[in-house]
Amino acid sequence: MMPDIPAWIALPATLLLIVGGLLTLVGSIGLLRLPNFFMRIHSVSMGNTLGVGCVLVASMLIASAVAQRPVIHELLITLFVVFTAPITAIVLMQAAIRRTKPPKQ
Amino acid sequence: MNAVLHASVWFAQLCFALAMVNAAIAMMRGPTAQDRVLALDTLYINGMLTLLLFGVRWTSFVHFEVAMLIALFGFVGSASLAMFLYRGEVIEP
Amino acid sequence: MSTLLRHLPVLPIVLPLVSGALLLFLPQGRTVLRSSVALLSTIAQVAIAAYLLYRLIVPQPGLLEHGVEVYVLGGWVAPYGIVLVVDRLSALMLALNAAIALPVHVYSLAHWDRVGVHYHSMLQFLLMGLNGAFLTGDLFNLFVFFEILLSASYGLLLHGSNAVRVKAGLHYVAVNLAGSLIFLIGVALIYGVAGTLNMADLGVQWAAMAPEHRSLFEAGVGILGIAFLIKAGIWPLNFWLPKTYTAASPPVAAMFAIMTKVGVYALLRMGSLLAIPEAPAPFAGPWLFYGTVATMWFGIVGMLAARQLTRLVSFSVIVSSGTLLAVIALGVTSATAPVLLYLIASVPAGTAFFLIAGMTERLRVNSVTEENMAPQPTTYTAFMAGEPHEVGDNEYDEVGVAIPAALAFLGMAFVSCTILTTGLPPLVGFMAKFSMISALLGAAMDQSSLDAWLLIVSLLAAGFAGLIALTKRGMRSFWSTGRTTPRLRFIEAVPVAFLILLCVTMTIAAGPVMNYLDSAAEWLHEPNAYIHAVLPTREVSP
Amino acid sequence: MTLYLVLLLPFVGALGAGLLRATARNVEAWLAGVVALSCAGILATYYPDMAAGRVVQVAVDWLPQYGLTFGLRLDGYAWMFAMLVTVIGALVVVYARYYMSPADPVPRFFSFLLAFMGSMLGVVLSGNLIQLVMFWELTSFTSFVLIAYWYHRTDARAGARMALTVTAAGGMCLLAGVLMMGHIAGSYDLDRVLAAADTIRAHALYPWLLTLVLLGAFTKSAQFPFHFWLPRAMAAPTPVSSYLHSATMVKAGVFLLARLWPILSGTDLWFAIVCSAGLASLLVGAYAATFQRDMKGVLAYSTISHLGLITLLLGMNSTLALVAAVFHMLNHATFKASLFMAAGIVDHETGTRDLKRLGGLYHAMPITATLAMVAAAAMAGVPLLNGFLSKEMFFAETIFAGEALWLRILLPATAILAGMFSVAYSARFIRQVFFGTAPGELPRTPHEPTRWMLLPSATLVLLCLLVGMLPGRTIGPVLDLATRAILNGERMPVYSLKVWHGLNMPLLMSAAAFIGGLAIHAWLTRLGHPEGVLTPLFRRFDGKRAFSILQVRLTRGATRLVNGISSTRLQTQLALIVVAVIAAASVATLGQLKVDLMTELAQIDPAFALLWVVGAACAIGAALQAKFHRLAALIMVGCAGLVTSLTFAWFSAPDLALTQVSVEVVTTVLLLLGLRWMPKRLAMELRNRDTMRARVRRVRDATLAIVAGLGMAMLAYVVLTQPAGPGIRDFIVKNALPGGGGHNIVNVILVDFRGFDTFGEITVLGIVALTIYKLLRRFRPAPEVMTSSAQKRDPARELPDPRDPVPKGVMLVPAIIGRLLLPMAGVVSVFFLLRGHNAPGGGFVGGLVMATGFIAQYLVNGTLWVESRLRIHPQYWIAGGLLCAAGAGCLAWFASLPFMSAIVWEPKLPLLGKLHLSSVLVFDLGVYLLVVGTTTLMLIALAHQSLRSHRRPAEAEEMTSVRMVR
Amino acid sequence: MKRIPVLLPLGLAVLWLVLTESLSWGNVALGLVLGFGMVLSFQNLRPVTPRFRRVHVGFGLLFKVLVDIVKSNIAVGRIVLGLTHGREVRSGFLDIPLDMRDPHGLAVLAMIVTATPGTVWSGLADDSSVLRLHVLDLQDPEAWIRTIKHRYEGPLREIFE
Amino acid sequence: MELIYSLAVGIFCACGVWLLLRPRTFQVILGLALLSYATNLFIFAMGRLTLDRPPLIDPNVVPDASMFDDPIPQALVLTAIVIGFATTALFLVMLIASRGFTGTDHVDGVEKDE
Ligand code: NA
Ligand code: NA
Repeated sequence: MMPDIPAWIALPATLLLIVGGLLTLVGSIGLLRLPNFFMRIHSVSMGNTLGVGCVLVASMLIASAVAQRPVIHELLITLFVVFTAPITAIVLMQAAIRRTKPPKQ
Repeated sequence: MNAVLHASVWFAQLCFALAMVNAAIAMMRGPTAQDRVLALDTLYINGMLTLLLFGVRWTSFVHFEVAMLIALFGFVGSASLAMFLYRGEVIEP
Repeated sequence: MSTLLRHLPVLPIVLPLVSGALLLFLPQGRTVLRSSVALLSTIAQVAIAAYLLYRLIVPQPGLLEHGVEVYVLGGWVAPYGIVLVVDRLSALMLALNAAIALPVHVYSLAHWDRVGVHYHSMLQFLLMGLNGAFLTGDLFNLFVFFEILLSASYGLLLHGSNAVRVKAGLHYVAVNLAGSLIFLIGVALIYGVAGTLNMADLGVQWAAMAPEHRSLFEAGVGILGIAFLIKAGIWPLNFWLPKTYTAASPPVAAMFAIMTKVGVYALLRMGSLLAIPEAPAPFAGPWLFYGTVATMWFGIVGMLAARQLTRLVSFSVIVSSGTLLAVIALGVTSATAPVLLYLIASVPAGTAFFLIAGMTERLRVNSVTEENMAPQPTTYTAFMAGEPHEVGDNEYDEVGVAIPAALAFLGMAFVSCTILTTGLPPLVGFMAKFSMISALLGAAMDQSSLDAWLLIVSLLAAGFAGLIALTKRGMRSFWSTGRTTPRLRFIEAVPVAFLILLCVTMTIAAGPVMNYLDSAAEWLHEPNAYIHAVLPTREVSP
Repeated sequence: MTLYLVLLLPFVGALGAGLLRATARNVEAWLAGVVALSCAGILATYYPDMAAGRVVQVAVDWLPQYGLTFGLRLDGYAWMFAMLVTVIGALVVVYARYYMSPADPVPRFFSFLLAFMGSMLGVVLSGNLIQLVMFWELTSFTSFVLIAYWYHRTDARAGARMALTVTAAGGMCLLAGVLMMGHIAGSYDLDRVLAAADTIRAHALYPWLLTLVLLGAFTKSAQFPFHFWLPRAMAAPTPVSSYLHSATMVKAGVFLLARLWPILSGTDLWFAIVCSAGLASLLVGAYAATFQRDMKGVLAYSTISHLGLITLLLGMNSTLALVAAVFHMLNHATFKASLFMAAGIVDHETGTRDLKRLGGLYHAMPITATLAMVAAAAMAGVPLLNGFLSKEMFFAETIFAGEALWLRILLPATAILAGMFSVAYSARFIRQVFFGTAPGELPRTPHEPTRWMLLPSATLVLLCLLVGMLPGRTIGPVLDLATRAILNGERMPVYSLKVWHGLNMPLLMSAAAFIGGLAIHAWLTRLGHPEGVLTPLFRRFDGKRAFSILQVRLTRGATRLVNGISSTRLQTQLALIVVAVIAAASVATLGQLKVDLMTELAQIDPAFALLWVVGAACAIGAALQAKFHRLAALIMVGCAGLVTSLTFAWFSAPDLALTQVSVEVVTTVLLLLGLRWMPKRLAMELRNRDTMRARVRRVRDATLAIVAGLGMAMLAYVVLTQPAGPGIRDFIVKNALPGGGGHNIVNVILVDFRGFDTFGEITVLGIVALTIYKLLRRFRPAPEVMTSSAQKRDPARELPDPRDPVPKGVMLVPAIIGRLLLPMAGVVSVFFLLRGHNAPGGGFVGGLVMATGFIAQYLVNGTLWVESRLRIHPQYWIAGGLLCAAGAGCLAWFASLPFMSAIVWEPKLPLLGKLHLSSVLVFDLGVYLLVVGTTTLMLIALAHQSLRSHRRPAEAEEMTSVRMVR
Repeated sequence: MKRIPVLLPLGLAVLWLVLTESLSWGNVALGLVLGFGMVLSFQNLRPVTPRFRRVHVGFGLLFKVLVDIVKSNIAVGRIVLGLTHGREVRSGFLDIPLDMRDPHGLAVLAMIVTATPGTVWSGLADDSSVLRLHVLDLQDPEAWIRTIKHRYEGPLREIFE
Repeated sequence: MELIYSLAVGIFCACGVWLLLRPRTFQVILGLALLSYATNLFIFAMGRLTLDRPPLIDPNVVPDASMFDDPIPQALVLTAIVIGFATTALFLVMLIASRGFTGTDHVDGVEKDE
């Protein structure tokens, strides 16, 4: 069970979690709502960036509070996500360009 | 205060689950292969976020490794799918 | 010395693994070195198995003093850790395995070990898997060893891959993957109910199990039983078997002769340990018996229909599996020792037969060339330690120097194997069949069991059908006019001769052999001794 | 002990003969002859014992647990038969020496002949019924190879096979019968069985065992309706026929009937079966013999007839008939062997045995003719010859055999009829060969053969005469001691062996037979002897044809049946497995499981439910898409894996989640690498989808799938809702830290408690990787795959040049980032490896991370680029890993602990402090190395397939040079 | 004789320390060993290594990127939810001339572009002179070009070239 | 939760069996993959379901079996995952080879109707 967490940590964490959840959800809604792949790929990166960021910060806050020391290894996740996301994005985009007629500018 | 935090965890978890459902729908629907790959990528990210939430929910560190692994190598699956779509094979000569 | 001896039970597993791994380090070009390392390992396994048997027959203080040795791996006693158990049955199986491995190994040195890469490693891994399966006292560990021997068998089946092998291999792999999943489900269910994986402990748990758990446990055992039966080749789950065995290269098929017996062994072992107070429903029901008799008849019909020697022998393997299982399933206690004799008689015969088939293939002029194709230039140089060279683009190219009277030898070997397989006098196959029927007659005549009669008739029919089919096949191979002069190598003839001599020895020493088997059967029917050896503090009260 | 020599010598001789050179005809013959005569000589030394009515027995235990001893039992009857076997054997050897052509490979002949002699002696001398059956089958086998001696001839092969099939089948029946007898008697020992004769006859299964034993005897002795193999066996060289098919092997059946006579006879059933078989054979044989063209054919059918006579006598349940039977066994052996020899001489000298082509040989070969005439007369039952005596006894017995009126008429009438035919064919045999004129040119000019070839025949004819004229002096004692031995001295009948018994009924019958026979012969001669193997009357009962038709039908039927009850389709096989599993689980659980759905509904977590909505959708989607949208299905399966992994994490299994995720990634790449080689789906298959059969099959599969799914769900649910028993986990949890030294219990189990499983599991991985490598080395892709993939390739893009430090354009950024990932992956992998014992991770995950790092290099840089800069040698990683793990296990031996025991070493180092080194870590390192090796080997070997298929020879050369420069 | 890389091994050592969450001497040493070991063993696979000039510029860039990420997240979120006040969203490709040639600089630029919702990296000329972006809401192409070139490319060139 | 979990196992199993019985090699391999997920989940279920009790020992607390999820099924699943991975890889290569040798991706190596 969750030990007591001071409010000055719990409050921002709560906010971050809610924002992160919403951002990710909105991003995924874009997957369904936006008309073509080239637009959908943008909405997904919402969850990829700020959504992840919010949850990570929240997690860091709470973990630090619980462990009574700064817990920063969540940063690694940020690092890895930022690092690797371009690979998929670039190649996938190229694939889409080759496989479809891009919409007119 | 914990109750609020707990509720927000619960809420976020629901959000991610719904996001996963959206992604799954997108994956079923397609219509193109790249859409499905994108959906898979989204699922991976949401899975990772769900794991991070476990950490908050149960204040344990044990799920961090899994999340980190997804962050580091979750891309390999979708990237190789993308490569396959892009050039017809995953690994070029 | 005596403390070192205590580690003997684990050596049949570790030794082939280490030598198989070492072979990967040796450059592919050093054929002689590689063969010697592998052969040494096989010989050592023969020696170990023989020594274990010796200790069982002539008990001495120390190792196997009380007819059973429990090797506690990692120092974690059963049921918490994994144990290896050497008892009369497992030692027998070890010896049987070693006894066919050595000739097969020698035989393949003539040519077959070079038609593809890593043959020796694969063979060693297969031996490791077989030895492990016979030794282990833990159900999940049994699964692991099944996987080892299966994956090695995949590799060996595809050795010298051609279209036929790959096609057969696909089915073989698919069926066995399904079988492995079934195995896992069965083991899991058993653990879920009994909370343990040690086979002896399972016997204990089963005897004391609450009624509401029994049916789940029985379901687990039933599912597990199906996995064993697939491996043992029961009809109608055995359609993969003739195809696979026919497609495999001769030494590999020869080694496969013992693979079905692993399933039989597992059933025998589990059946023995779960027999108190009464066998679980899937083990006890008559369906197993009828299934196995159907298997026998399937094999019989298949033998009559087979047009190819290897296919015929494959069906005879099915018959022998069916026979073993049928006798076990009938539950005639006095037939256990005879059925073990049948086991140790039929396996070397099957092995020798596959080896002979490999040689008689040559009587027909190179017929396999269409399957062979030169491998494309490989590109592995970048990450492999030098491209291993293969000689075997044509599987039958190096036929070697003819030994005198090659045809006579082949003919005599064929006849001996026919006699062994069909259970005709005077070799050990007959002794086995005779003693089985003799034991079954007890049930048939004194308890007027129709099932026993059915089995007796099937046994005789199997022998007769085998005779008809094999003479037809043999006449076509040896007495046809259009064949070429047979040429065979000494190194191929010796293993066959060895196997036949082994059977002859067993024939002559039938009495002592039967003494051993009697004690093994007695041991199987008295699982408390096994349980007590593995779990010193527990016992099952019937 | 010398008795053993009698049995041993022939087999040793056979071995010796087999090893001699093919041209050593004289040595072979000497060897065989000496063996036969030595045996006879040894046997002769036992005559005093026999005469005194003693039974000589020697035995050693063979399979004592089952009552099988290896023993010899020599009584009068066995002695008589053994003498017959050895003496005639010696004569046949002499005959064969001159009969066989120099071109024939005689070692095989004499070797098999001696082996047969040994087997026959074994049958005769066995004191144990099982042992008797063993030798019985051996005679079948040796006779098979002897008949097929000239195996290049179709008729020889077919005849041999038929003989073997029939006699071996009989042998099986005999075995069954003997086993039953032994079981009732409590022993297979002949004496004990004889002692239990009354019990056996009274047993409920007596009819069965009698039938089985008789089947054995009748097949061996060619009794109707199993007689058909014998004429076909005439394809054997004539010495074989004269030995096996007159004197010895075919006598084994009647020998056995007489041997078991005290046990089995005396019942109505015995009378009915044995007499009818004997009677039928007697008639059929005699009748058929009359119409044969082949000299040996006549003799073969006559043999059937005479054996029928013996059988009939044995069936009469009278001791006097038994004496007659034994007597006729001897007589028949002598005259028939002699006649076969004569037939062989004729064949040898003229080149044919066809009665139609032969004639007038008396002038060319008078001695042969004389010998043949005497022997034929004995066969016909002419007075002053041995055949007459036994036939008289037979006639006498037929009169008194039955009590019923019809029997009292039928039996004598049949006997006379058979006698008439016997006279007819004997007369014809002699007349058509030796008298009259040959219709045409013979293949060879006939002349008398060498004297040595005539000697055996002459000896036998002499015996016929001696016995015929002085029966009491010559054969009397032998017959007496033989019969006495059979009957065990009790119930010995009173009989007299005189040539002249006065004018009595039998003599009248003989006369009638003689006159009738000559009449038949005359009548048939006028008709010109109808053609054909058998007259139209017998066409329907042609056993030979029936046999061959049966054989063809058997093979065809078996093929059809085996195709019917098996399947080559993988789908069927897998469906059967599924059915079997469902059935096995149902047998145990049907109606036994209590499923309570209500208790659980409250605790459902909506997020988890949604997660599984995703999982289920992906699984079902994959199931539906896998055929036509493979990539989509693959993605969905990947998603299902992710959901699985999250589920593990959800329910407190981080290690599983970790492993599942990393495996998932690698598997996706793997499947993708394979996808490239799959063919395009064709429109044709779309059409196939809607055929009726396809639809039925789909419904069937869907039903199976749903039942299987429901079953598994139910099993899982029932277990999940039951409390877990104590099991072994408490011990493991308590000992993980103190005993296993790790905080991560799962890891402690993996490397310590159940480290042996892991040890095996990594072996599996290694084996599979090597197998994949093996398989791919010989791989050749389908041509159209290569072209289609070339088209997929962007025509504007060139293959990356291994010399470029960075790729141009699109792949630049992925390459730069990907390359940085490798060292990062290395560090992370070591992290997982080292901390695995205390936290989620371990060698397996670590290895997969490292391998994924390598794969990422291939992914972004291409194969050639990577491999021109880095050699991974996965094979060494695999070997190293295995040895490392095994070595870690063996370390324990140095501490006198069992394999895989954890050994801990905690050295104190300056600066670094106390280190915790454990063999467990070494073991995990082995796992790590192996996983790196296998994963890279699998994936890279697959990736190389593209390289191989794209590479042209010139390019290949260039690339090699590139590599050399590096 | 190649330059022995220092920065990456140190970075890896830091990665190790963050992962293990321990600052004991032994752990630091192990981290350094691992960092150098990994980098040196795979050195062949990294023929091009970055040269950092003005690292401090990076902090400013990081801040700017974070702000842009938040902004663009909001913008994209509105588009997804249809909160565009009826304005039609025109998405399309946009070619941007680049002066930066350093591959590592380009890689970081790719990370930035990817991390910022609304833009996706969709191609690079073979000589790296032109970058093609896909932009979700392409109102003012010139503004996008300016943003990329001045806000991101400039600082990156300062760092890497 | 138990109900959802069981249904999940059942659905995976059903889809796996369905695919396993299909005629195309790629369908079979995906079926095997799904079946092995189902099997792994099933094995895991044999330790019952627990939340927030990963089998990681806190050195300050005396361990008790009830404090942790049953670690043994977890270890078994790990082995099963690994072996499943290996066999999937093998089967994949088999089907590629079969395709190369026979020219078709039908499981029987011959084009047949479904
Ligand atoms: Na972006
Ligand atoms: Na659990």
